[in-house]
Amino acid sequence: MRIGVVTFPGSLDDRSALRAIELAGGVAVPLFHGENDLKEVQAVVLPGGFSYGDYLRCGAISRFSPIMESIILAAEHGFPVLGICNGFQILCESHLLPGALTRNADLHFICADQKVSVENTNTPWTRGYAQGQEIVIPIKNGEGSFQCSDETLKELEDEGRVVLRYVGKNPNGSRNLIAGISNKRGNVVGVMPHPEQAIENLTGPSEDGLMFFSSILKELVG
Amino acid sequence: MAMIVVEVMLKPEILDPQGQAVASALPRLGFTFAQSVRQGKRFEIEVVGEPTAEQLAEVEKAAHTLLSNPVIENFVVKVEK
Amino acid sequence: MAMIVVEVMLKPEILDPQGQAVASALPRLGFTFAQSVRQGKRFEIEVVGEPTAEQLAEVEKAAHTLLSNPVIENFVVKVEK
Amino acid sequence: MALDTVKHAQENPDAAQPYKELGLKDDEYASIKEILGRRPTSSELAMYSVMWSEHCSYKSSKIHLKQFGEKAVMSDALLVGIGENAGVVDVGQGYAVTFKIESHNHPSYIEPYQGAATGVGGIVRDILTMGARPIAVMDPLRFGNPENPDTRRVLPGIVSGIGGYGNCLGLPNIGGEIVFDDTYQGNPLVNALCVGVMKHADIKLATAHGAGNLVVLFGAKTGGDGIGGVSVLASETFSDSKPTKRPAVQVGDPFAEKVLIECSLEIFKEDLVVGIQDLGGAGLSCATSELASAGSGGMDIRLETVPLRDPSLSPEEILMSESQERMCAIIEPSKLKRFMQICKKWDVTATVIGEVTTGTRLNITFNGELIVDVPPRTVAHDGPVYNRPIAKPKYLESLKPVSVPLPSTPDEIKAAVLKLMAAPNLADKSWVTNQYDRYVQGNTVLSQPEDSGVIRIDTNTNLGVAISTDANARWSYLNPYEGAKLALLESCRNIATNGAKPLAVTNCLNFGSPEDPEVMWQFSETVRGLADACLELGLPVTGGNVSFYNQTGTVAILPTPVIGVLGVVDDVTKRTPMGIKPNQDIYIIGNVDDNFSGSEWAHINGKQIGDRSPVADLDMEQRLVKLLLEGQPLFEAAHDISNGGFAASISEMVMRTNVGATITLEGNVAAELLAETPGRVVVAINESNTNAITALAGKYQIPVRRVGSTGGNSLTINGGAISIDELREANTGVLEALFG
Ligand SMILES: Nc1ncnc2c1ncn2[C@@H]1O[C@H](COP(=O)(O)OP(=O)(O)O)[C@@H](O)[C@H]1O
Ligand SMILES: [Mg+2]
Repeated sequence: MRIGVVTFPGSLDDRSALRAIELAGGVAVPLFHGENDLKEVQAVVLPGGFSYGDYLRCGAISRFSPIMESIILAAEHGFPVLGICNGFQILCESHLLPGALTRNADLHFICADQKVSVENTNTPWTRGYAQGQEIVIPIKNGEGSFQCSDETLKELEDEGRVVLRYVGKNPNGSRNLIAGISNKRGNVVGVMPHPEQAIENLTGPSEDGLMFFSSILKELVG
Repeated sequence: MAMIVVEVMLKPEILDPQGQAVASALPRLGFTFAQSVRQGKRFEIEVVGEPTAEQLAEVEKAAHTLLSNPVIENFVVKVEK
Repeated sequence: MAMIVVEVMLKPEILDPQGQAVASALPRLGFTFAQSVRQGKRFEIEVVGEPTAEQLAEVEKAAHTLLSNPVIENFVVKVEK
Repeated sequence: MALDTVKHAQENPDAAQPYKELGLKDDEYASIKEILGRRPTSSELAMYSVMWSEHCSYKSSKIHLKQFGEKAVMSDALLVGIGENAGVVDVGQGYAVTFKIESHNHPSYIEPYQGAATGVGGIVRDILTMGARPIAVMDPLRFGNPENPDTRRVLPGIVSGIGGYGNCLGLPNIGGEIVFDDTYQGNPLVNALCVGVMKHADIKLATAHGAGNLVVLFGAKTGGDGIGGVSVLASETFSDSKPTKRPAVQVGDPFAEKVLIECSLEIFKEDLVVGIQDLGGAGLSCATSELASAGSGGMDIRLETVPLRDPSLSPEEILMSESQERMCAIIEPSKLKRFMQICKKWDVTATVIGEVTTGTRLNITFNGELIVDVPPRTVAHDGPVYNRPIAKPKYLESLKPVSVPLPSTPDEIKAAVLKLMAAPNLADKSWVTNQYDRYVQGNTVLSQPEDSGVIRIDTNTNLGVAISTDANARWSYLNPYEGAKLALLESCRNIATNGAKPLAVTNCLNFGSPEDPEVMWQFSETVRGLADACLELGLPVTGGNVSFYNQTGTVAILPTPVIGVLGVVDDVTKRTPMGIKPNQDIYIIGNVDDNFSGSEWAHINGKQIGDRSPVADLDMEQRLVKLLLEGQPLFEAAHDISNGGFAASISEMVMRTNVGATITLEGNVAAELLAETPGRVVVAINESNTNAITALAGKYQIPVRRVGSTGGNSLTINGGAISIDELREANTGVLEALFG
């Protein structure tokens, strides 16, 4: 099963995402922002980082890259996409996901081992988790505060589209403690925490993140 | 050369932690004038010659698609000399 | 209530990576109007009543000490209605 | 009058030149004239003045630093030594590692965010230049009084600058230091360390060989950054078009640096460069003269081809500009096309600005006119050397012994531990370190608050490296010779505590003015101490940095030699962390004495510093490192004893995993608790290993004592019980309350 990881200029967690896919048993395929060829991958991960330095708004410039044109088109037809951190921001800027990620309430970059609960296991990326399962994966971002209109918030909650929710103290001012959401169809998921940095106990706070990658692989095998 | 300015501010209903941080720092430094503070962005765009109506329309479009995120922000386009 | 606006821009001789990022993104999206782009900050400060001369002097002081870093930035204080 | 060409200089030999404003002394100016056989052009004068500055030429420190080379033992591990951008050591399995510390103290005081950010940017380029992928950074920092309002301006700015730049580059921050002392009030120290890894075959050097090879400048465009001083010249020569204002500080563009890293690594991978040099202090002047000087010698540069951000720059300013995020490469003409393709892929500007020649001179033209014609070595390497006067400081005659309360009852012990752990120097640093990404790249095995940072470099074999940086400036103040040795030993001990074998040393020597004989004495004693200790331990110094003039008026900072030690860990899965688990026995390895000089306990009791530094016991410390490495399989947890003594170490271990401990100290209880006698480590073992640890202690002749065991919800020392909640309450939130 081939899963792509896009490298934008300024992507940082691309190599970790490739490694996570391999550890989960998949074939990891590097994709480059400047090409629109998806190289026959069956799902794609938009990794964390500071694409284009995050200078204008996080994800604002990457959204217009050639590869995103292909991904947006495919995603609208059900192609599985996971956006992690900066990838989540790109998905919001692309309007594949609603809302926006804004400056953390305390204005600082925050790197922490974060407890989150998996609230929606009905996506190809989270099916392997138990509903309500609490996991610990790192957050590391300066603009992770999820904001949206009241209507959008209601829609997300009513339709069960909140995928991850922070447990305990709100780390960044996100509405309803939202740490990750999906689109209506469920194929597009964006999360602020980094599952790809929680795939080995040696280098992460847990191995809880690996299931994102195992889930999609299982889904693709059918 | 003329200058077109695009001002982008967070919508009033969106949390503005940067503005809030300024608002609470001011009284600590003895400044008491502010009722509230919002912080936004200002883009100064240099264009050749007098800005035309088409050019301004283009800037509006760029402000809408790239310079601001309509989900959370409002913008204003102005011409300055 | 009146609004005092403080506009803070990097000095012209200082590198502006943010403005540069916008300037190089615009043509990629087909926008060709910009000769150059600089990005700065805009503070909207609400004050009670008409701003007095003393108040404006205070804002100038706050702009100089807190809202901008005079080593790399310039600022302008304006009154908007 | 326009351009000051070589011809013009020959025709106007007596034109007055502002060499003094540029920081050159009369005799230095005279020797430039002698070298050239004429007066320098203004461009040449600009080049010599920066390259012969203290910062670039090491003119006051050179004769002392020589000892690192002279005393060094031959180390097989050393692949590239002092003199290149950074030293390179062999860590086995075909991997080479390069690391170095640099200071960015003065700029960080003026503009904390940008000063610190560009400090990180600069050291990362040094590491990249060696051909390595940067894999981690560390940031030893020093600040003034935490209560002083200016510290509130400086500290948060510096911290977010380090985070802002390092996080955006995707470099995990794996450690550092934060120390407060009043002497740093007007001179905070921002030292930044970077470490990188490569295969042996990929090592690159800064040399320009092969006539006909091209000189290519790539990365950011050149602006007027960091050329304040040189504007004197520009305004002299360009009488009609006065240059606009020149920025006093540089602004970093971490995104530009990130793409520069990826672009360079791709270029290295295809072996497209003959030599490479980053542009740091003194910009193009430095890069061209060093590349030429280390190569065959001849180079032609066409200065008007340099892409400019600010078109008003004069040639002198282009030569001097310290604009960030630029590199200079020497490449064979046949490889230019491929080189340019890779730059285009990453959207990096690259321009051929000249070539290597068969000659021996560095010739620089501007629109066809010759403005520089110099032997490159005289600019880059043959700068002035001073043997500055030294004098033993007078303050050493009036030192007073420490007089501190000595807790003994349970209540006194409890109060002392809580007071100590709430002191800014010992308080929890996570308000700072949580602003740094420690996970990115996915190879961070240990990071703050552990004793050292440990990074995996091979995911198949689990080979890794460990690094720690240390300095005890108070001991250096009391005795700089011992202080330097002790800093080195602490750093070695820190990495050995986590299971790494010390391999190589870097350093950043932060001092006051070299023109003050007492400061110069501190400096010379420091270098002597470090060189002697390295010789005895068999560790090479692979590079470093000297920062002088850290003083406000006549008051110098505490002499602060920050020492970084790199070690190798054959299997990172076996590293020893500091967190304890229940039902383990706690041991102290090493002996304490009752000297409180330089300790945190003395500092928080009236800012006392005391009268005598400990004396470094190199022989014992070497045995200790061996004991730690051999005993590593026995240790469930380990933590070095340093600042704050045993009280701090055990408190940190308890808080790390929220597991309590019950401790009984005997003998001189206050000293056991609070003294900072070097050469000690706390370890936790399972009871079944009691005999093994005793045997080990016998083998290496180091005292080892069981002092208690783990478990429960409090730290109890000689009956003084502190709940973990109380301890955490005292220890956390301190920095946030001051700076948040
Ligand atoms: N500025 C900093 N950046 C990153 N890590 C830091 C910083 N300051 C302190 N630390 C980390 O906090 C821990 C405790 O620091 P310190 O007390 O100086 O350790 P040690 O006594 O072992 O030298 C170490 O892991 C150190 O690396
Ligand atoms: Mg330590």
